[in-house]
Amino acid sequence: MTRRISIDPITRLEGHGKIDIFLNDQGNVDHAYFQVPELRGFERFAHGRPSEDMPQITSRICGVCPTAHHMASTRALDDLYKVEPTRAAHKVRELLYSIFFVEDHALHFFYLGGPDFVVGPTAPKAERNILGVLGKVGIETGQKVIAMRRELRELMSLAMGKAIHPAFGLPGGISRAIAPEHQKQFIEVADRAVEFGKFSLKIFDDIVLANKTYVDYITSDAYTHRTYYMGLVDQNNKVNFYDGQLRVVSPDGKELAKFAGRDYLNHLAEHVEPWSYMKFTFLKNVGWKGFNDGPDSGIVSVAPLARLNASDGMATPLAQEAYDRFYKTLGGKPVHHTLANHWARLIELLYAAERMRELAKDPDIVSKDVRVIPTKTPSEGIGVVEAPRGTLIHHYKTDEHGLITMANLIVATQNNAARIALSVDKAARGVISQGKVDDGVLNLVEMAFRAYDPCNGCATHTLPGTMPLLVRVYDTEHNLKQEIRRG
Amino acid sequence: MSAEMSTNGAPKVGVYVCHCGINIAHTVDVNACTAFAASLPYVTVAREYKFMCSDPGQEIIQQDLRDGKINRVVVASCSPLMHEGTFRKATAVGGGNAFMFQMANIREHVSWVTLDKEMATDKAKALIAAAVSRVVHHAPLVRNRVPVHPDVMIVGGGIAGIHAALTMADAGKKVYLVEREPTIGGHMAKFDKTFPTLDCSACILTPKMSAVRSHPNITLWTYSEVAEVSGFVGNFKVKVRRKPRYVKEDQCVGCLDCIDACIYKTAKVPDEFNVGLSKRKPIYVPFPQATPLVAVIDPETCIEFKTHRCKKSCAEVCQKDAIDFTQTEQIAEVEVGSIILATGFKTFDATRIARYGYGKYANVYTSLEVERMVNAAGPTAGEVKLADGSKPKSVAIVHCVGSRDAHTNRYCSRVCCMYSLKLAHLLKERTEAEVYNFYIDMRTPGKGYEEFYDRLLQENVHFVRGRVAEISDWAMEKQEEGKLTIRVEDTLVGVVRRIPVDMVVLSVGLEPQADADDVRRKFNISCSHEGWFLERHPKLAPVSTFTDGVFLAGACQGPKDIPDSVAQAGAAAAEALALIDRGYVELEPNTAYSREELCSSCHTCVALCPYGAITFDTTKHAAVVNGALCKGCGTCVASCPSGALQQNLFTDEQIFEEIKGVLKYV
Amino acid sequence: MSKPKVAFYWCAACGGCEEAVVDLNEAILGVVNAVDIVFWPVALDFKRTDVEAMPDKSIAVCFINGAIRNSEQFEMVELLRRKSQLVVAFGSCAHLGGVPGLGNLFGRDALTATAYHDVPSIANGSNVKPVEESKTPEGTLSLPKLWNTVKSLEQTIDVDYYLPGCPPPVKLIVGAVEAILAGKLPAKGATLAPDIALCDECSRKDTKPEKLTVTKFHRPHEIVIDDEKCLLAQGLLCLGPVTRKGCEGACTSVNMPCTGCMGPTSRVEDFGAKALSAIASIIEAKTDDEIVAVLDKIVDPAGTFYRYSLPASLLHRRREPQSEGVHKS
Amino acid sequence: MKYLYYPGCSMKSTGKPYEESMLAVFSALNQGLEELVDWNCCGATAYMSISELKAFALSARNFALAEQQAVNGETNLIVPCAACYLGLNKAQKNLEEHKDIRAIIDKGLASAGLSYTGRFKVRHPLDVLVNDIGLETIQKRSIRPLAGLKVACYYGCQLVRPYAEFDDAHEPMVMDRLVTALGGTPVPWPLKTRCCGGSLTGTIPEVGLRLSYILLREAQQRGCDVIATACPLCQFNLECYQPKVSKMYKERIDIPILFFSQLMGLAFGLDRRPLGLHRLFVPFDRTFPVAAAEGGAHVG
Amino acid sequence: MSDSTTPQNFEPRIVAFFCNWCTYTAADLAGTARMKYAANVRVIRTMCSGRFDPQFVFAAFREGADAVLLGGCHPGDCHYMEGNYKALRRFFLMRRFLESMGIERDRIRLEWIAASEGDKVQRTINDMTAAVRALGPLSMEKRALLHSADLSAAIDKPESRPAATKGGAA
Repeated sequence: MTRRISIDPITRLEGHGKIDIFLNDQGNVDHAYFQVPELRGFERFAHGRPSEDMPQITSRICGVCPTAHHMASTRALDDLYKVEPTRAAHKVRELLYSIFFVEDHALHFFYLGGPDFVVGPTAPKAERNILGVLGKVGIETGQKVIAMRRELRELMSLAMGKAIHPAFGLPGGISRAIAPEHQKQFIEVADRAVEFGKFSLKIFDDIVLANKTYVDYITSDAYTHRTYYMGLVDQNNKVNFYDGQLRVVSPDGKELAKFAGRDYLNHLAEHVEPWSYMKFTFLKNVGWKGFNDGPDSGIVSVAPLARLNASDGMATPLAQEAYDRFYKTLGGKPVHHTLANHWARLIELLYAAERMRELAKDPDIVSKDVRVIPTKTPSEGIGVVEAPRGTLIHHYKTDEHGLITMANLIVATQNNAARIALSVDKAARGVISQGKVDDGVLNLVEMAFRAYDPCNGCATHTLPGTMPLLVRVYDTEHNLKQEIRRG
Repeated sequence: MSAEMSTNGAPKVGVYVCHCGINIAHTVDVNACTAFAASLPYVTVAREYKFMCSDPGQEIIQQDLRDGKINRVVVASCSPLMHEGTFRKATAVGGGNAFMFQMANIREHVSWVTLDKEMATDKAKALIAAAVSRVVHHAPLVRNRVPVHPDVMIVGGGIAGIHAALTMADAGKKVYLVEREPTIGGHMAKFDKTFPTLDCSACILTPKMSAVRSHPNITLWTYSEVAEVSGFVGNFKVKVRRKPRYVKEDQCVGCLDCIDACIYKTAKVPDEFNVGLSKRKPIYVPFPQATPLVAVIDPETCIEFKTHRCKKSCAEVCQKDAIDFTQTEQIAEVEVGSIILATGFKTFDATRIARYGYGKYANVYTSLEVERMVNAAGPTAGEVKLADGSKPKSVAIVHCVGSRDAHTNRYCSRVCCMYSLKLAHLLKERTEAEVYNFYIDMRTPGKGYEEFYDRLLQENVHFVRGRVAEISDWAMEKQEEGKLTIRVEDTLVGVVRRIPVDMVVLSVGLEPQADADDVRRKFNISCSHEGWFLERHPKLAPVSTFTDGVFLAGACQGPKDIPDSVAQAGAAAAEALALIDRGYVELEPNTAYSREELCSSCHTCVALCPYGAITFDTTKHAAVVNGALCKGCGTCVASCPSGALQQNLFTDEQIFEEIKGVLKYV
Repeated sequence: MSKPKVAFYWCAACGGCEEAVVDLNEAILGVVNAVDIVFWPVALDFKRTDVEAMPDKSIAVCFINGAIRNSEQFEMVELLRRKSQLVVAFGSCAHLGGVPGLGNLFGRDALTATAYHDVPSIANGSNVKPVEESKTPEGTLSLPKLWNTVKSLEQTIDVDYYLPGCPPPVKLIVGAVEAILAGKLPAKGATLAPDIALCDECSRKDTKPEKLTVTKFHRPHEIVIDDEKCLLAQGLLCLGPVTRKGCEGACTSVNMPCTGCMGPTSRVEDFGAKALSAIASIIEAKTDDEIVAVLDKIVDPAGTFYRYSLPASLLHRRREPQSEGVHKS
Repeated sequence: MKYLYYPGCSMKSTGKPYEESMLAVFSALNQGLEELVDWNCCGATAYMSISELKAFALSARNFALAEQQAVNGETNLIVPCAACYLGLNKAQKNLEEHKDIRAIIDKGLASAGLSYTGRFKVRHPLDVLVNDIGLETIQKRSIRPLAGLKVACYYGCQLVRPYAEFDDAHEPMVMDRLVTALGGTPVPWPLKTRCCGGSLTGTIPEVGLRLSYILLREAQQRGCDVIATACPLCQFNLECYQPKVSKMYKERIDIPILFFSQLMGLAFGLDRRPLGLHRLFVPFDRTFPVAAAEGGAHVG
Repeated sequence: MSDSTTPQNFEPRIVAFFCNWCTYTAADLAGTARMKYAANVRVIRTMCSGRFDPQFVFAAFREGADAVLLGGCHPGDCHYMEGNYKALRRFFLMRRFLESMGIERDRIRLEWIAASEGDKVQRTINDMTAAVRALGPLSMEKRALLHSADLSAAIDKPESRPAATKGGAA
């Protein structure tokens, strides 16, 4: 006779994800399911739309990382019309993409994911939010964070029209050049961003790495999965968000494959379960072996940790330093500790800031030459970028007028979905025995996937962000025995 | 004040369902409709009555208004095009605002077109419901008045145009008479006699023609055509294209020396006025009594225009130096308040009926040709001759050529029977030939017409009842040889007859002018199927058109004989005079208006207005509508992307409500 | 006196509306101090049972974003309606159905078929589809019922005010919040944004020709776009004339035509129909062939004119094939 | 354009020379005619007067066969015999306008595994020659113009009415124009569509012969060298009864009656035999010289 | 319920928008001439076809019309010069949109009918009524738009509409 524990955010807010944990008669975990309960169906209602509208339509998949979708889509259009953007356009796009990364990673660390560490996992729930962060790090730091974010988003609006749901992407370039008089602003903000990156890492050092309990969390087995890792790398196998090839490394760190995004279908496939609207990406050539890790299971992981694991380093000096330190501290590549994502994220933030600074100073970014008018007849295009939460693939087919006839969207969180499920299951097993369930369960289980910064908005076109939790424990007669909320 | 009273308080709608005798009542269940109306929101009074348009009918409405029972009126009866005016007036007289009224057309659109009573009643209910839910959203409006320009333009210088012109001019109005040909006179000028009185056509026409010429109030523009018409009732702007005649009208005295002097010693060009039966020179006057009596040069045939090497003897001989080869087309523009169209007709082209052999057999003529032939001033000086110059011993007159015929024109041309009788008489008189009339029916309604028919019977003219099958030159019997044989079924006797004759006259019907369609577009009026100009109402407004201020006279509206044309010309003149003497016209208030503070300056509307009534005001940053220029089509309103433009009487709200109402209940 | 209680909630949306609130930046601190946020899933930590426990109408104002496309969203907004004095539909999706509303061109089955079967990367031989009830070895798992038709908020509950935009411009959010705090709200049903079309605040306004006509439409990727000139005058299908202002021409500022996320003015019933009417009216063509030729360059009328408003439009959704017994008498 | 060819019974019997000459002429114009396989009676003759439905069924079968045979997208069925031309057109009209008739016929055809869509258009050779091939081509091909030949163009009563759309019902001109193109002179005569006597010559001779006489005499009086016709029955009536007519009206009637296609053949310089000229009862042995002009180039 | 969808006794409700000068006048003429035609069309008059706003058409569908007929003056005959051209342009775009919304072509028609063409009014209305009767009801009105009470029930199956069979009750 099975008992069920339902960790069901839907009782609190709908559309994020939900977890059902089944216990056996001994009260030990039989299986834990991570479910995502909604679908908006972009892949279908894209049909018939003009391809040039896709960057704006698909950005509506996620308002947290709209720029990622906008960019992946725009890249897909370049490929669809077989046009190479001008040098200037290419640089402006990457500049904005770097700005977006700084801003998004900051948002996650300070607003969403950070509180777990900054405020502390055991802090009272009322403080476990940005306001709590402000309390902990001091209001002026908090305002510094907010100010930084504001400045970055101002630049995004300036160049892309809107920070939320950008408009500027077109096949072969961007719709409008940056006015020369604005370059100064880009450079100034870039300098501050680099400082901000260092500062964030320092906070992580002081608050997390200096605290043994936290480090233990990070390295604890509950959060360790030996899966494959995937991420975009440049020609030197350095992490890149906007361009390059996809590289996959095995659980023991060996390169399994390196391929152009255009060939993704040879390497990636999606698995469907009847109990979740989420699709689970896996490596075709390894195969779907259920929710298990290890070299025989095709489960592949993306997002900051995965990107670092899949690369040979960072393309900018300061980030490279941090990169080396990261692996030194955590015992060499690859690192399998899910919670290490937080650290990896801040290393990427620093890289993005440095890249931003490089590009902001580049004279090309104010060049007027930002458009190539497509002349070829469209038929098929694929665009791949790294979203903050991992690899993002847009794949379109169109008729000769460029109207969409097929749209396939493989998004970051979906690439992580299987590993998230693993983490959930494992966390549950690690902390639940003889039906004993306490608050710890909730934090730990939640932290298991908050670390991925899972964006179910992206994944299912429902909602992004955090995963509040509630656990209900039923006895064998399905009477509610115990109810605990995260906190 | 009436406006206030009608808006005060909540809407109170009175619905009045009309039986129209049995016109409505025999297919629509009027009681049911009235009961239904009573059940509708805002309806405070619902009544039915035999004839709502009658005085007592209107009085019912006015009483309810006076009693304050209602402040909005719906009448379910005939078409608004019929009685909207009537009931708006009634509403106003009752103390309401004329525009707090809406009409439901349950006669033309329901009772007269529906067989099934049940469905007719349902449809009537739906239309009533629509009117009610619409009228609730009506607002009081006032009509704008615009002054009427006192001058008038008359297009077409035939008898109708001439009569209308003289009538208006004698009434002291300034008249512009525009005629396409070099002379006025039209078809009537070509006739020798007129039926049934047989008085000489020229004798009664030419005095009127010269009266036109000399009348101080008439500006006569011959050899001219209307090029463009703009504006609206009371304020038309007309552009007239004046073709060059290469003879100065103000100089030429009509001595005609130039014509004799022309280097063409003999005339070579087919004479239009004589429908090709004679020849003219490149410089000519159409006929001796032409008005104005001014020569005209036809550049198509004049040597000077062809070669530029003519010695221009015509110019040399003219003491007035009236000849001017350099003349060019002129555009004259005038403003008038009303327009009378009297553009007349053309005769049916007989070659279209091949089996009658016109154009194939030399001795088959059209009636118009014979009119000229029997005319003393015509090509043969009134002598009736065959192609070989001999006198015909037998003549066949074939009626209904191009009339009452599914293959050509279904309608009766109204004048053929009578002119055929006239020609029969004249031919008999001039040739003593046997004259046969082949007719389908004799149609002689009109004063003295039937009597004239009797007279012809006395003159032993033969009448054979039957439509002629063919006219051919092959002989079956000896006596047919060398003759034209008429093959016809004599429907009175019931035998097919073959009648050989020397000469055939085809009584061709009347057709709209070839360019009638362009002309009516210029004046923005409609045409009937056949192409005749469409009157506003066949009975109640026979000389008006759907375009206010444009009136019809004569055969351009449909086949007419001279008396009818003249009578109608008088009527048209009277309508125009009434308009002028009132001095103003009241415009429908259904104009568009701009809520300027809501306009986003998107400029969508500006280009859409055909009357330039919308302009963009850069100081207000808004599109503004000039109410005086707006004609109320509502095109701009339908297009205004942010709903800043609206149209009185047709606001979005009113139409949406009408849609809801028409579907909500039935 | 106690601070007014405020709730934020999201349905079928992308989270951009939440981000837009975060974009209040420093101002958010002021807001947080002025009100008592009792429910805001993305940032704060209260749950549905807390809401259920509240007395009816105890929440002063509830901001709801996202379209309604499944049973749970519907239950939740009904609950919030009960508990709130004012409900504000926040952002395009709640206001008009939004981009997810384009799902109404297809319907649930088509959407799932594509997502879980048609797309090339799917390895789904046994054609598995997510279902409301699914058996697993350990027990039964359930998913919410996905509706066939996406709805705007006011099509499911009574809505007091609308805050348009995808996402709503920060200025308007601040304005709305201030209006609420100051108790200076317009009549119920009002849209909390200026009631004039975008051209009014467009930087390109004065470049419009007196008579605006279009002889040929272009798609943005087909031409080099002038930085100053009116986009419509350049032949780009800009919906600014139809769309409420308030965004200060965010998209047009980077040469991209307005796609209408702010929705229509209060005088317009159906955004798409009006857009269609205005655009078709200004083309210069007379014969059928000419007209068709010009209009054919508008390749996707439905997706273009109803990008954000299909559920709220008069026709609401694509008509489904009429099956037997669809029509009852 | 490719055409299917429906001969009908006469073309294989009394109208043999019509068929021979027509086929010869068309091939001379490089216009192949594919004969309809397994065609049957058009339904004119007795059927039409006894049971229209059966007549329509017969026609419908021919159309259905044509649609089956039309592998190269042919949509034109050439029908030289005036009676067949009328009959097939009439059937088609009725099938279009009367759903009930159509239903019965469809059923019937179906039982024979056939179907009728009505996509075939009935065309008379005159129509095709003048409107599709064109007089210019024909004139070019006429290497031996019928110089000085006075022709009475006789269309007969059935060809141009009521269904034909290619010419005027009362005053047809196509044959006249054709003859002109061939270099001959069409004589104006008013009897183009007057009855030749038709089958009356067999049943009520005195009436039938009188009708023929009128045509023949008038043509002769107008100095015609030949009457050209487009109908096998007319040709037969006008030609074969000339002796009888002469006797009856005590007036010598002797005028060759040719099919228009035979005249064409002569103008094209084809041999007489393939044109069936040897089959004439009233012989026509005039020959025409090759035109001096570029015409010669065409010989051989 | 199902038999009411059978062409025999399903009575479509068609809303017509006619311009005042040509088509409405023609409809009056048809009346004066006592030409009988199907009672399924209900006419709303505007001054010019240029006033036809696609919103009106959609609203009619939404309120329960099974089809919409638009009538204006022939090209070149517009009483206001060019209103009918505007109508034509909107019509073409509107029809393409309606097709993408799954609404059959026959449910929306634009006819040029001159003031003298009463017979064309008769013909057009009879044709269209027959065509729409064959298509069956549109059932687009307020479908799935009901509020909470009915919502769960209304989600997937289209709601019913007031009886529109012969002699349908008021």
